[in-house]
Amino acid sequence: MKKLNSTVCKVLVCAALVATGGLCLGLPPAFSSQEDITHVRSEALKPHTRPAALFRHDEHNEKAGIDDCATCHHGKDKDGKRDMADMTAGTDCVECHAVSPVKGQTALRRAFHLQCMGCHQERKQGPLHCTGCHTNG
Amino acid sequence: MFGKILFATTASPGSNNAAKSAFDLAERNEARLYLFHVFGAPTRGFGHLVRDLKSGEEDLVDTDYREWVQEELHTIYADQIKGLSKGTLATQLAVGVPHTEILRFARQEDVDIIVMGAHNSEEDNTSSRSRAVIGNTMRKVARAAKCPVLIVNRPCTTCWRMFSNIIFCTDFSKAADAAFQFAYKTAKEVGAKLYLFHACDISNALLGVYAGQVEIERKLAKAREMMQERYISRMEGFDNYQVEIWEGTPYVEILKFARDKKADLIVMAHHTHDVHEDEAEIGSTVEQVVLRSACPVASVNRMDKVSELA
Amino acid sequence: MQTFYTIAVGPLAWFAWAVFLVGSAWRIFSMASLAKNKEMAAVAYFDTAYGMRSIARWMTPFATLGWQKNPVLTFATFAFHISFILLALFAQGHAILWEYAFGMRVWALPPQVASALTIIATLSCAYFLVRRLSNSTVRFVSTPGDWLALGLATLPFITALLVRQSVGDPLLMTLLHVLSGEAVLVAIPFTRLSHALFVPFTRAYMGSEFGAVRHCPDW
Amino acid sequence: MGIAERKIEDANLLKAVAALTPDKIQQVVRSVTKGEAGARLAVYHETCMRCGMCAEACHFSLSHKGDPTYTPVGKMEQTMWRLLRTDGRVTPDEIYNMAQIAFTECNMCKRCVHFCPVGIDTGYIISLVRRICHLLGVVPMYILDTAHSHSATMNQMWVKEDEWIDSLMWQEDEARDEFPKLRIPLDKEGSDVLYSVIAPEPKFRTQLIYQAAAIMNQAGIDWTMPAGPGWDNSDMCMMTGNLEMMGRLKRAHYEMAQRLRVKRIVMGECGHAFRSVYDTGNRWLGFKDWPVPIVHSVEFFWELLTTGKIKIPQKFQKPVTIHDPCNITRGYGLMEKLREVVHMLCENVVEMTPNREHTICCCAGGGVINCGPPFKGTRVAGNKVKADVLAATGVEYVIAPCHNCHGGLEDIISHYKLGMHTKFIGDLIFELMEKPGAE
Repeated sequence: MKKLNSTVCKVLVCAALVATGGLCLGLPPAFSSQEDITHVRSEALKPHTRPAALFRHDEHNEKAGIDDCATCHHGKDKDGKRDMADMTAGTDCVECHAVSPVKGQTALRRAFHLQCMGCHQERKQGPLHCTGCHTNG
Repeated sequence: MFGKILFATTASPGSNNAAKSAFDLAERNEARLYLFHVFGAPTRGFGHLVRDLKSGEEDLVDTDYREWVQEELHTIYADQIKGLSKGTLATQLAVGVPHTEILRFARQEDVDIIVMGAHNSEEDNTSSRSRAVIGNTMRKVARAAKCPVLIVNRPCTTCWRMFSNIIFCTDFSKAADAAFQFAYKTAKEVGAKLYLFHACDISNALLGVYAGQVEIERKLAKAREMMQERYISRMEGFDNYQVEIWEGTPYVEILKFARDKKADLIVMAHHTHDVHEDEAEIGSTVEQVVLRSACPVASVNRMDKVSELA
Repeated sequence: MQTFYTIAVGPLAWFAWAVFLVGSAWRIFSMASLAKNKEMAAVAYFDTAYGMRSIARWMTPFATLGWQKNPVLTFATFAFHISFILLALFAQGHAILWEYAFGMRVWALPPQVASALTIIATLSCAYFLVRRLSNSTVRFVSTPGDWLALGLATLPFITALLVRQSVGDPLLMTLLHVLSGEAVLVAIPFTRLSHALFVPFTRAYMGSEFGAVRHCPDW
Repeated sequence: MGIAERKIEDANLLKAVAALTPDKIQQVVRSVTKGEAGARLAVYHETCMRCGMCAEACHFSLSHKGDPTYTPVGKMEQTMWRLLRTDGRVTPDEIYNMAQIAFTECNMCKRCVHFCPVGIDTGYIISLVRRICHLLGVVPMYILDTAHSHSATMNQMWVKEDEWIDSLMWQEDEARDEFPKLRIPLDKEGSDVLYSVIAPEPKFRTQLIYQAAAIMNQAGIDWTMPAGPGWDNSDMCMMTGNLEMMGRLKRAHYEMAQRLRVKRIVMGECGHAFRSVYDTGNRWLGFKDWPVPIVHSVEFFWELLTTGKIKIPQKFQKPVTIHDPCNITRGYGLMEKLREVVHMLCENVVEMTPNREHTICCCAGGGVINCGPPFKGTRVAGNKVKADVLAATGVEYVIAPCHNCHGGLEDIISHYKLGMHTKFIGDLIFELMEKPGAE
């Protein structure tokens, strides 16, 4: 089960998006209609042991200037690597990322963390510590 | 050289090697060889009941018992006796404490040399763990004997019929002078090569300090002077000698030197400390050399018989 | 603050682990070689079987006279050490770390259990602190080194509690928790905490000495 | 409440300390802490958590409740840890205090090892402090005299060679009145058992030799006693830190046994002698195992009784209790055999608590009683807890198969008025055994 993922060899503490507090309500609705999504909560990861990770979909993407859905809803190429071209919005992440992965597959929880914290780290923007996203604020 | 030789035997394997040397010595010196055996110890005081040292039983000792023991002795040493043509043999049995009887007989016959084995215990079980130990009879005889005591522990591989190489080992102690006289006169008499050997002891530290090389070389030089002053200056008309001074653990160096020179007699003083002969414990180096040497070792404790030699 | 946090979980973490592992290896190796060339009289009689027996015995609470005669201290010691090890390896945040960094699937403690353990550990440390002040023998012999070790050992638990109860700025608290953990790692080979390295050896030596040479239990 | 308030005048300590200079002290301390000592000192100093768990172990600290300077870790703190902290830079007066602690306030009985979770050996640390004091000459006068006696006469009590042989002859004559065939064979080569004793036996407990001879004779043992130096197996030099002399003593002892080619050495009822012959002396000489096997007399009596060589027609009637000497229980695990022997000898045995390997020391061993009268007060006051334990048994006789324990217990019994008597196992066996050879 233990394999050293070659792409990320640094130790990171888990982190999540820092909510920008009450600002989000005042913004006009973004172009897409996902403003009802405010947290990342995967049913597959029950029993949940931490408050859900705060993630106001539209507000975050607008703030981070993300318009290509595939940035997060990426696909999978033939040898199982991440494929940014193929857009898979709508399919649940657990389809490809099982909770306890088979060989070569990234576990679900790890995928969430790699995706969010990885991006925050590259852009040096956004929280990296646990309570940064997992807050019940 | 040796008119009378006393060979004290236990009539057991412990004395076989000593027997060979004793008979060789007697043959070459055309000497009178006393085959001396203490066969029993009195059970109580001056009682007639005697405990046989070999069998352990107690019985009355009469003439035919003594003849039986003598006959047994002669069968053990049959071929050595056959080979004794020039020397004469006299068998002597005794009852009593071994070392007392040996010393009493030696004094009574005024023998020139005593030949003995080193100990009578079969296996040398403790030498590997701590230290090899010689027998108590030999220890007491070597201390009290008026004449040199030739101790043979292991088969003598080099001494054919002649003493050709004699090694005198010294540590320049007072006791070593008697040993020197004995070695020197024997070599002069027999025409053997005399090696004067000294081993500087560097095996243990003195007050926690091990001697440095300069210190060792200074000791070697000093030893050479002492050789000259104490021994060579006392030799008249004798040049068949060689002085050799090594450093190391004394008994190891002596044994290596003896093997190297194919020695067939090592002469050493019985002890080194300046203690009266009667109280002196046998030297630890002598003890180790006696037990490990491949040729007889003569331990000399007193000047008496040595001064009488020619 | 954010960049400081990135450094703390990044290069500083690698540095702390390196110092801990290399430092411990070096301390143990140098002590072992010192023993080999200065204590052969003791090493020659070493018997691992009796050594292990003594370690096993002393690792069971109240199984030795020492533990029985100091019950509260025994409870506090075992509570602290067990929770320290469990939390260090299987605390939920740490489990995520193992997984995030190395992809290692590590079992995680349920959060309520983790919090309970943290509280127990903190209370044990508090007891150690009180005892070090109140017990006349301990007060008489305590040195600054002991206080340093106790302080260092307590910090990670306190900061973990603060993070859990989300007291103060969460980023700052998490940062302090990370830094205190790293401080403990760095301190283990060089302060009083080095007993973590040498206790197996001293315990095994005493066990072997009492077992093999003295034929008598050492508890 | 520190050591400074309880300083005791000792002639040699005063004289030696007066001659010290801080430089000399530092030089000697360094020669031991950096020179002779090795990993054990380093790892003990570093690993001791100063947790104070050993306070419950030491009879000194139990008898001085609440005084930290009597606890094992307190003693180490006032001596070795202080020396290490100051790198030996201490005043001569402090060396006086350290010597008093090391020589008279610690029996090196190793009871604290049973309490220390980390396995710190306080006894070893105190023996290092004693080594430093020895090298500085700062040793209490009485025990130093016994050490001097060792180096001059190879025995502890200035017994001359002829006096030793005379004592044996005297005991042999006395014993032959009772056992006509009895002999104390001197230097009999090749016997099974060499019986070795400590110097106090010929000096003032000579009846023990009488009894031992009787026991050997009635059991039909092929035994001998040495005539020359090396007969004394006791070792005050081990206690004072004169390790070189300890080596000489044990070499003489072993080689005398080798020279007599005996199968086993049976030792008289002594604790520290066994420690020095069995454990510390042979290690100093580098004998990985023993040139001649060592048997303690408790083990030997057990053998005699179990093989029936000694028969006990009628057991000792009065209730007795057993005092486990540290050096043969924590030092050699003879707890069970000691109990089996005593149960074979006595009808009614009352156990002390604590006992066996958790026994409380008699406070005389480890050279403490040999420091003589000036320190008797320390010794007796330092073992009130043993007096309570003894009193709790409520019996009249306490069996202590060790010379030091006898001295120590007798002092406690008389000081705390317990009205008890100490007995050797040899006493009991001699009193109770069948004596077919007796007239």
